[in-house]
Parts: sequence; structure tokens; C-alpha cells
Amino acid sequence: MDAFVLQVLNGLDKGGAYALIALGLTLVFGTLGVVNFAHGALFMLGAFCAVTFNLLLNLSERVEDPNITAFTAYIDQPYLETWLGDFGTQLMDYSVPLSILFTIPVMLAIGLAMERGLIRFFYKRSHAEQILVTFGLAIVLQEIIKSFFGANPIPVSAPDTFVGTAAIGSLIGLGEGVAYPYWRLIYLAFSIVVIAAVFSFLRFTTYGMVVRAGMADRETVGLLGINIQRRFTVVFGLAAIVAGLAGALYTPILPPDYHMGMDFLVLSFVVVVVGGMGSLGGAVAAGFLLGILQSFASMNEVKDLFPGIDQIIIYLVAVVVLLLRPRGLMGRKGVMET
Amino acid sequence: MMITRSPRHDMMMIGVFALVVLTMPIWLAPFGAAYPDLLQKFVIFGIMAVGYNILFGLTGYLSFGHAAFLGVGSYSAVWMFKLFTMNVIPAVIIGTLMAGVFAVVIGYVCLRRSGIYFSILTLALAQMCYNLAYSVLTPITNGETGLQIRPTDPRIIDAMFLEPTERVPTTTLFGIDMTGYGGFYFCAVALIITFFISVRIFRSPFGLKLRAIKSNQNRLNYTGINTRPYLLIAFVISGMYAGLAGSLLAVTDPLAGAERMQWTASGEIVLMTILGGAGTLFGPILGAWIIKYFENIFSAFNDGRLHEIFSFLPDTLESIAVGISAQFVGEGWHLTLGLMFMLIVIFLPGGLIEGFNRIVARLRPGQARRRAPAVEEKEAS
Amino acid sequence: MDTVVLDVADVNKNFAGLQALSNVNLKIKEGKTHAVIGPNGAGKSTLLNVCVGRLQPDTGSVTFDGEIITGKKPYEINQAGVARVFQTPEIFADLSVEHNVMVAALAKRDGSFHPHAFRNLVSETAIHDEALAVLEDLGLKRMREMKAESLSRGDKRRLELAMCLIQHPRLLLLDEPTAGMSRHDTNQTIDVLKRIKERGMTKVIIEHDMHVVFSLADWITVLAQGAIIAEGPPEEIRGNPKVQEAYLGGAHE
Amino acid sequence: MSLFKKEISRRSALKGASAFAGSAIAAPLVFSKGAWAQEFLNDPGDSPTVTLGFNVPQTGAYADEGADELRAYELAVKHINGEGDGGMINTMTPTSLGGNGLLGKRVEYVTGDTQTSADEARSSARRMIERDGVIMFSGGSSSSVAIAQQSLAQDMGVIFMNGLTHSNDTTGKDRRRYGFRHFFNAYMSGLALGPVLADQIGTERRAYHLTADYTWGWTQEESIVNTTEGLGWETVETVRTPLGAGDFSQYITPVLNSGADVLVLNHYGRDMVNSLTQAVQFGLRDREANGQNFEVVVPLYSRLMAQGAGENIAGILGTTNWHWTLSDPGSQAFVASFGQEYGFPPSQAAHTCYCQALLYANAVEMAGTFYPPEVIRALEDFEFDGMGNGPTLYRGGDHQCFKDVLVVQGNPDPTSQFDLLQVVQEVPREQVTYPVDFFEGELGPYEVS
Repeated sequence: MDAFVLQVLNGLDKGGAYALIALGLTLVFGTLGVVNFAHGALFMLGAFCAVTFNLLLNLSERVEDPNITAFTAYIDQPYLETWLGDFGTQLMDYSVPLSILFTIPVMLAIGLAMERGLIRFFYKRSHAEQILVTFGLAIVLQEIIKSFFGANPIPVSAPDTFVGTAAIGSLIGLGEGVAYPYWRLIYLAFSIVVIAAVFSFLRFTTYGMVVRAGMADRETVGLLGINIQRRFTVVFGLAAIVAGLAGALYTPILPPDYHMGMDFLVLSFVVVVVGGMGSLGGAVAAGFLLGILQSFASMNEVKDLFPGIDQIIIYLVAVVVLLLRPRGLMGRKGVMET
Repeated sequence: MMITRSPRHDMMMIGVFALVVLTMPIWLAPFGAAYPDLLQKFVIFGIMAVGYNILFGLTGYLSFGHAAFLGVGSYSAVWMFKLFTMNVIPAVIIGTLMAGVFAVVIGYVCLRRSGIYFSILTLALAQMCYNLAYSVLTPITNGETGLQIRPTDPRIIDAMFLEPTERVPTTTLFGIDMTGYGGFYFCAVALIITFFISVRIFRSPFGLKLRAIKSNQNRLNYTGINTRPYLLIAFVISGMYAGLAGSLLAVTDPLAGAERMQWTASGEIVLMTILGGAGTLFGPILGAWIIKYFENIFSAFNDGRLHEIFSFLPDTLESIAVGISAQFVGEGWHLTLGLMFMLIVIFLPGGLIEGFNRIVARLRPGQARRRAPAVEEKEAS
Repeated sequence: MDTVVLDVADVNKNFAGLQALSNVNLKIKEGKTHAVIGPNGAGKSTLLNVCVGRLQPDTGSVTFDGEIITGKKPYEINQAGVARVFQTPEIFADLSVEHNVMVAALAKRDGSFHPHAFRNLVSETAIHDEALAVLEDLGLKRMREMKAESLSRGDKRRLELAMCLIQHPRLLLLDEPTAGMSRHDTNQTIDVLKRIKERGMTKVIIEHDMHVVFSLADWITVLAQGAIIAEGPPEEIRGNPKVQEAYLGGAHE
Repeated sequence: MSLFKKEISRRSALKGASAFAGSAIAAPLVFSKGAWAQEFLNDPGDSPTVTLGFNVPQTGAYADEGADELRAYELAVKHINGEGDGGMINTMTPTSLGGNGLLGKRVEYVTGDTQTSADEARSSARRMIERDGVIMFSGGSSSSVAIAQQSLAQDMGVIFMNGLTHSNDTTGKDRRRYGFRHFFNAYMSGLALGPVLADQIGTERRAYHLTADYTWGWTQEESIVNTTEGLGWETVETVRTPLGAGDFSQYITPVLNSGADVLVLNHYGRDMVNSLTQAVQFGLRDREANGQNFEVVVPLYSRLMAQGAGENIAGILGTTNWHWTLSDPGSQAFVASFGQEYGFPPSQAAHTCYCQALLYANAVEMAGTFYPPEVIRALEDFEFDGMGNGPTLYRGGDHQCFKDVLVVQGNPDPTSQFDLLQVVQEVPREQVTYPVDFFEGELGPYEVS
């Protein structure tokens, strides 16, 4: 039972990340009709936003070490500590959650620049060309990051308060053994909040309603005289922010490196397709579903029955779902079938 | 539209193509690419791209799983070497056929869907093959290390005719060594034959119907054609091309690793095809050559080489030039590749072949209007 | 005696509570031109879709040439001898005009699949000549090498018609063959269809343009809200008050 | 093509090719009879230069490691050519190197990208051999790539000096006459780690293994299981994890309630960084099980990985081939000249690659020829000292180097990003030496036609 609960948590946590990435991907596809192979790179850029922000907070000056008097030793004194004292230290400790404030504008800018500078020229082009150009872009972005940060993963730590595990077992009446890292719980909660925010934005604002209408029938909405183009640009920015946030807060779980986007790219496409191309609810549902299935497939009991099942479970689910439900879990007819 | 060309024209075209391929060791020398390994890769990936083009170029079905067939071809070929003989003929035949069998199964499943759903199905099945080959199927694939030839392999047929040796034997074609230039010419002949077959397919009613599938599958249904068998045949043919390419990889270098089945390997084939021009006869081959050239030549540049290249410049300029260009070669060669994809798709949506056509059309303004397809017609928009 | 080519018997079709077709019975007679008219949303296109296998009826059956075709795939129904022109032209936009027609001719000759498919196209002279003849007939011959997508809307329709005609179908279904055409093009199309009629090809036409309907039809069926409200020769339908009411009622929607 | 007239060997094909390919690249391919009158592939002959090939990962997850390897090679070439401060040439004993190139020829080099893929590595290596005419090639950062290149070396008759490869197979069942490994292996890790583990965390332990699901992972798991069970440990479970799993949480949570009190991570590179980071996150280090502190062991460490895992490595035990803080003169000399050249200390990958280049060069000087069988004979059973890790033997029977192995521990209080590991113990060579026939394998012949 304990193991079961833990695997559900693992699955939800993983699923949160999958869902956030897939959400942006399917949003861009549904509104702009663009297959964005650079979406994984946006996730990676988000993670490096957190890294950069951390570096910024840690900007230091070289000062003489007052503790060593035998010879002149230097230590790095972060400016924040000099200026703000303990509060500065606190700020530095909270660099990952605070990086949200940095990630949102940066990712918005990147998203808008991408859409205006490149993607918009590809609305009318074939999916194959969209794939090629965005794939090229993904490589370029990745190589730029590599030339600044190297290929090695970069460790990022969660705030001290959230290091360690929460004894949720005793909370819900299970054994002491059921403990789960605080940061992963925060990530799960955060992903649910972001998903809810995106959904309510689309459902309750007029802006979002236009976008949703556009997803359903682009031509008609265009005919209504609404400048759908500008709104779609914003949608792209929104997708970039969601992917970026997913990446930024994931850094304490997975030390980021320049290649992480590619690793998530295939996975997020599988999630989107299993959910149904262009279906937001489908992407979220499929994200959590695949996360949980992956967790269960990795359990020793399951692996003993089907050796190697954890290697292929995601793909196996994709094949089965697509054969049973031609358009994924919640897909609409006619989307991306030609 | 120049799908129909006179057979004489086609034979001339194939003749020129054969000449170009067979003389590669000469005309590639100034580019630093005339050494057996790269020449072999050029022709082998040429075959791969020609085959992929039969599926993607003609029907528009974007498969992300062709690397799996490449891998199956390689593994089968190496097993033939290990079990029976180092002669390449059985290996190539069995490699191609095994890939065909896999293609029938995978194609039958995947072709139940179209569009991106088809792409993801192929991707999923191919990734399953890769992941299993890497881990659970290690007894068959030798996992991470890759399947290798060992002196102790049985080689039943060879054992009957040849003296056993201590060293690891090399692949041969009735005594001709297949790992060097011999292998290149063997693969080149295979490329010419497969190119010829591809031309025949392009020019046939079958090819025409495949194009019709790409253009409007719905109409085709109401025109009395069941598209499924056509698609399956195209899928299997291109899968067998991939299997042939895979077995030739094993012929020229008898080692088969799981990584050549990964989705990135499939992606590379897609990029080759689109880069050169999907749906054109030469485009995919050209794309394959360019990507392989970049991968092998650009990645081998280092600072020392760059300093030699820019040594004609004054010292300060030289170091600036080296500093800038070092970002694009050696460890930065991926950046060049990414930029190249973007530039070509942005400015030459039909691939490089379209670029050639534009240039030729500009050079011959009088004929441009009537005979736009100078090198070759770009069929798809 | 007129033989019945197509027999639609008691067909019902329901879309999420909306009765698109209710108890439709239709007999199409050999060699006749049969028009189906009715206001928008009357179920005309649904009826055609049921006939060609795109939709399956909830109940009832469609018999073609004595054989039940409900449940068959579109390509099987086409192979049996039913060709269809769509409301918006469905052509092979990337292929040349003559290749569009040749695909149809090859499909007719080779069936669903035949080893002929691996011959060289150049040697298919008979098919090519036939294609040119049909194109000439429809006035498209001089455009034969153009890409189909570059044709005008009217020419695209004619091309689609050519693709159907080269198959010599026993039954030709036309979904608004003149919609969106200029008067001139419409008249030309009427001429073509009349010529086809002279050759004895059975046709079903769905049409809004009464000028077209009354110039071509031997028999008219009027659909409204999924049900047949009237049936008869043109002159009878013209005076039928129920029909007028249905159309007027439709105009209010 | 006249090439098909009669049965031809690869060499004459190459010769023919260079004859008609002509110009640009012909120079290194010209064949002439050397002093030993043997004909062999890529004989530099009378050319004033000789070319070495350095094949390292420049793209992909190990790109940083590859970059460091390349730096080391460049430094080694400088030192062999008599430039710079000479580095380990000054400390190596015995040495035949005089800082005047190789047999009087100036050393040049070409580079390539293995992309950490056996196919690409072989492709790149063949470019070096076939086009650039290298007499030796070296490098790499994973075992499959090393094994693939080593078998290519045997086929082509060009010596390959392994870079970073830790699998038992490299000098075990896949050993080759033309391949040499300076790096230690998983089995030696186990032998070295065992006593230290017993010493530091006791003999009453229950271990849970997470293992990368491919050959290297399996050999390491096997070696560590054997050693620890010899100590009296119990192995609770061994679980295989897919390569590049990213998030390992689903493999880590079952550890919590398994009754184990040690987690062994048989992972390398990014997998190790991720699994370790996440294991620590799940509070494994803060737990107590069976009345003891829960411990995590990472049998193979590298500084770059430690850097990736950050503060999570504090106090975690593992082994490494070499570390820049070693105080022997050889290590000091190397660190000094590397640091001077690049401004930071070298990694163990850099060290092993630097040594390999020097060892090859030295063997050539000892043999007095580039003829590979003679060079191989010079390297086989070569005893030397002064290159870090104390007295070292290049064993002839399997081409494995035997030297001291370092057991290290993550530094709980690092002063810089290079100060992440501290050496717990230098396990002497005798303790990690195993019989030559412990693993079965065939080196193959000296002469390849």
C-alpha cells in the first residue's frame, strides 16, 4: 500500500511536468496550427532562466577574508549579502521560486520573438517544413546554451526550508515509510495551479474565449473582424511561459543541461498525441496518465512479470491508445490527419 | 509536370548519375571527402534516403521509425556473418528481407492511422525496438556494445571451405575485401540499382497513385482505389531500402549497434530528405550527402586547422576569424547544422533541388516559363 | 421497362438527435437524370454520403444494380460503378490535369490493385489517349499540363467531372455541380451534362439552381427536414404547393 | 575501375586510391619501406611529421569531458614535441622521450567527434585512418564507444589507446591486441572499494542496487555485488533502470521500504547526477535503517559528475582513476602544466588521455619504429612510474593497466568547484590486481594483413 501511494505520487509529479510541457505544445498546435519541435528547447530555456537568475543573485565581489590574517586570502562576497544582509542570504536561498519572476518576462520575450521572427512565416507551410525549421531552431538554441553553460549538468538547489521530505504517511494514516520530498510536492501543486490558471484564462476571459473559438474554427473567427493574429502571438508567448516555468521549477529535481529539451521533446509529443492533438484537457489527462503508468511499470513486481516494460511503457500506451481511439483520448476529428 | 519522361531520357539520367557516383573518389578529393568510410556512408545513406523518399516524398506519410529497419538490416547481416559466411551476398539479401518482414508488421499496424498519428505510431514502435535492443534483447543484439564479429564465431559455410585464422575475418565479395574501396563500389552499384528502381516507381502508375494519396486521399477513395495496400507496399519498399542500407553498413563495417535505431537516427533521414527536396528524385540523395559531409568534415575541424586556414590573415584578424569560426566547426558543428536547416527551410522551402531549379531558371530566362523543371520538377508544394 | 439502378430503401440517419434522413425511399432508373432538391439542411448531402459509403445509415439499405452496398467501403462502391462529384471540388491538387484523369482511368482499369501499376506510365498510351479525349470533350485539353490547383473553380469542377466520366460509371452522383459558377460556365456544364445524358448515363443531381434542375432532370425528389415531401416529373413539382411552402419555410430560417 | 582486376587488400586499395585521388591528402598515404622493412598502414616513412588522431565526444552529454580530453591531448602533443614545460615527461621513469617529437618527426594531430555513439566514433576514426593517415588514435568517454573503436583498431592495424572506459569488457571479453587501457575498470573499483566500505560503513549491510541497463552497468553491478557479498553484505535487490531515465523517483521510492540500508548507484554521467540528486532529495541520507545510517555509494566517480550533482555528493563514497590533488611529482607536474595552460585543474579523463598519448609516444621511442607490432610489444608488460597512481604495469596479457586506485568521498565543504572530492585512500596496486585469465578473452594477432 505504501509503495502504491508513493508510486502514485511519483506518477503525479512526473505527470505534472509532462502535462505542463504538453499543454503549451498542444495550445500552439491548436491555435496556430504549428508543430513546434522547439518546444522542448523552451522547457530547457526555462530551466536555464532559473540557473541564470541564480547566477545573478550570486554576483559577488572579491574581498579580503577577514578570518585569515596570516596571508591575504580572498573570498567571494555576494553583493546581495553586502547590501541586504540576512535578507539577501534569504533571497539567494529562494532563488528557484523567485526565478519565476525572472522566467515569466524572459520566456514571454523569447516566445514573442520566436513567433514574430520565425514561426509566423510558417503558418501556411507544411507540417514537415514546420518540423524542420523548429528542429533547426531547437538545435541552435541548444548550442547557444551549450557555449555559455557547457554540456555538464548544473546543480540547482531548492530553498533550505524545502529540502527533505514530508511525512505525509502519518498525515493520511499510512506508515512512517510514506515520505515525499517537499520540493516535489510543491512542484506537483505548482503544476496544478499553472494548469488551472491556463484553463481559467481560456475559459473566463474574453481573450481566452476568442482563442478557444479560434482553435475550433479559425476562419470564422477571422471573419468576425477580430484580430486573431495578435491574440495568437500572445498564445505563443503563453505557451513559452508555461514551458519555461515547468523547466525553471524542475531544476532542483533534474539538474539542467543543454540537452534536456530534446529528451522531453519526443515524450511531450507522445503525450500530446495520446491526449489528442489540439485538445488541452487531453494533454493534461494524458500527461498524468502516462506519468502514473510509467511509475507503475517501473515497480519491481511489474518488471519481474514483463522484463523491460519500464523501457517501453510510454510507447506501448501510445500505440494501444492510438489503435483503439484513432484521435487520442480527447482528439477532434480531422486534426492533423492529412 | 514531368512525371512522364521518355525512357531514353531516364536512361541517360541514370547513366549520368552512375557516372557521378562511381567517380566520387576523384571529384570528392578536393573536398577532403574521398576516403572509403565517408564514400561508403554517402552511398549507403543515399540508398536510405532514396527509399525513404518513396514513402515520404510520394505519399506524404512522415515516418519517424525508419531507423528501426536500418537496425534490423544491420543485425541480420551481422548474424549472417557470424553464423554462415563472411560473403556479403547472403547478408545483404537476408538483411533486406528481414527489414521487409518488420516493415510489413509495423506498416500494417501504423497505416491504420494517418497524419501525425501515423508519425507517432512509427516513432513509438521504433523506440520500443531501440530500447529493447539496448537492454532486454542483449542476447541477440549484444546491447550497448553492439554485435561484433569474433574469431570464434561458427561461420558454418566458411568453415567448410576456408582455413581458420586467428584474426577476425573481414567481409568479402568472393574474395574482394568489402571494408575499403571495394565496399564503396559494391554499395555504389547498390545505390545505382536502387536509384533505377526508384525512377521506375516514380514513373509508374503506382508512383502516380502514391502521389495522388499525398495530394488527396479522400478523392482517391471515391475513385475506386483502396489506398491501404498501396501505402503498405510503399512502406515495405522503403523499409526494405532501409534494411538494405543497414546491411550495407554492416558489410562495410561489421558491427551493429542499437543506437542506429534511435529516433534521432530516423530524424536524420527525415532531415536529409526534406533538405534535399522531398518528392524529387535526386534531392534526398543530395541531402544525405550534405548532412554526412557536415557530420564528418565539419566536426573534425579544430583550432589548429582553423589557424592554418586563416594563416593568410594578419595575426589579430586571424585570431578573430578563428575565434568566430570555431563556434561553427569542431564541437560547434551542430550549430552549423541547425542554422543550415533553418536557412534552407526559410529560403528554399522545396529543398536544395528547388534552389538549383531557381538558379537554372534564372540563367535561362527564355525557357524558364515553359520548362521550369530544369534539374527536376518539384512535385509537391 | 426501366430497370432500377439504385434503390434507397427506408433509410434513416440520425446525428446526435437530429434526424437527418427519415424513411427515405428512392429509386433511380436506368438512363434517367434524377434531381434531388430541397432547402439547406434538408439532408441532400447526407443522402449522397449514404449512397457512396461515406456514412452508414442507422436503418435501411441501399441497393445498387441488384446488390446491397450498405456497409461497403467507398472504393468498393466506386468499383461497382458509382462515381461522385463533390460540392467543393475534390481533385489531386498537386498533380497535373491529365494525371488527375489518368489516375481515375487507371483505377477503373486496374481495379484496386494490379501489377500493371509497375509499368512505365509512358507506355500507358491507351489510357493517356483516353484521358486526352475526355479532357478535350470537357474543354480542358489545353490545360492538361497545368497543375490542377492552378485551375479556376469552374475548371476544377469540370476536371472532377472528367475524372468521373472516364470511369464510365453506371451511376453518376453530382453534388451541386454548378455551385459558385458564372452563368456562362453553368450553361457550359449543362451542355456537358446533356451530352452525357444522351449517352444514356444515369445521374443523380443535387442542385439549388432551378434553371439547371429543370433543364436536366427527368424526375425530381424534394427533401425537407430529412423526409421526402414530394416526387414527380419536373412540371408536376413546379406546381406543387408543398414544395413552395418548404422552400419558403426554409427561407425563414 | 582497375581496382577490381585482382583480389586486393585494403592497403593496396588505399594506395591505389591515394594514387588517383591525388593531391590534397596524399602525403601521409605514401608507402615506403621503413627502417624495419615492414610495410604497414599509415607508415609515416620519410615524412617529417607523424599524425595522431584524437577522437573525443564533442557533442552530447559527455561533451565537457571530451573537451577536457582534447585539452590534455593538445598538451601531450606539445610536450612530446618539446614545447611547454614538458609535464610528466620529466617525471616519468623509465622514459625514452626526449621532447623531440616521435623518432625525430614532429607530431601533428587531427580531431574528431565520437558523439558518444559507436557508429559515429568508428566513422570518425576511419576518417582519421583512411584520410588523415594517423598512426595511432585515442580518446572516448564510454565503454561501448571504446570497444567499438578497439575492434576497429584491430581490423585496420592501427593502435588505439583507450580514453575513459570503465567496463570490464574493454580488457575482458572484448580485449584486443591493438587496444590499450590506462583507466581502471569496474572490477578494480569493487576490489578497491570493498575494504574501505567495510571500514567506513561496516560489514552488516543490506544493499540495494540501481543499475544502468546496459553492459557497463551490469559488469559494475556484478563486480560490486561480488565484493560486498564477500564482505558479508546482503544484496536486497538489483534494479535495472533505462538509460537516460531523467527522473528516477519511481526507482528510488521502493528503496525506502525495502529494508536496505545502502543504495549503490551503478550509473554514470547524467544518469548518476540525476539519480544521486534525487536519492538525496528523497531523504535517503537522512534516514536510518536497521539501526544504521543509510548510505549511498557511487562506485565510479568523476569530478565533472560531482560538479553536476553539486552539494548532494557530500560524504558519498566511490572510486576514481586519478585526482588532481594527488601529491606525487607526476601528478603535480601534470596539474601544474595543465593549470598553466588552461587555468583550471585537469579531470581524470584528461589525465588518462594525457598518459595514454605519452605512453604511446614512449613505446614508439622504445621500439625505435612506428611498426605497430613492435610498438605493441614495447607497451606490453611495460613497468613505469611517475605518471600519478604510483608504480604502474601495462599488463601484456590483457592490456589493462594496474596501478593504485583512489577511493574518494564527496567533499562536504568544498572551497571551489574543483575541490569536490577528497581522497579517502589510495588503494595499492597489489590489492586491485586480478589474474590475467579472470576474464576470458582473446587479444588476437600482432600482425594484421
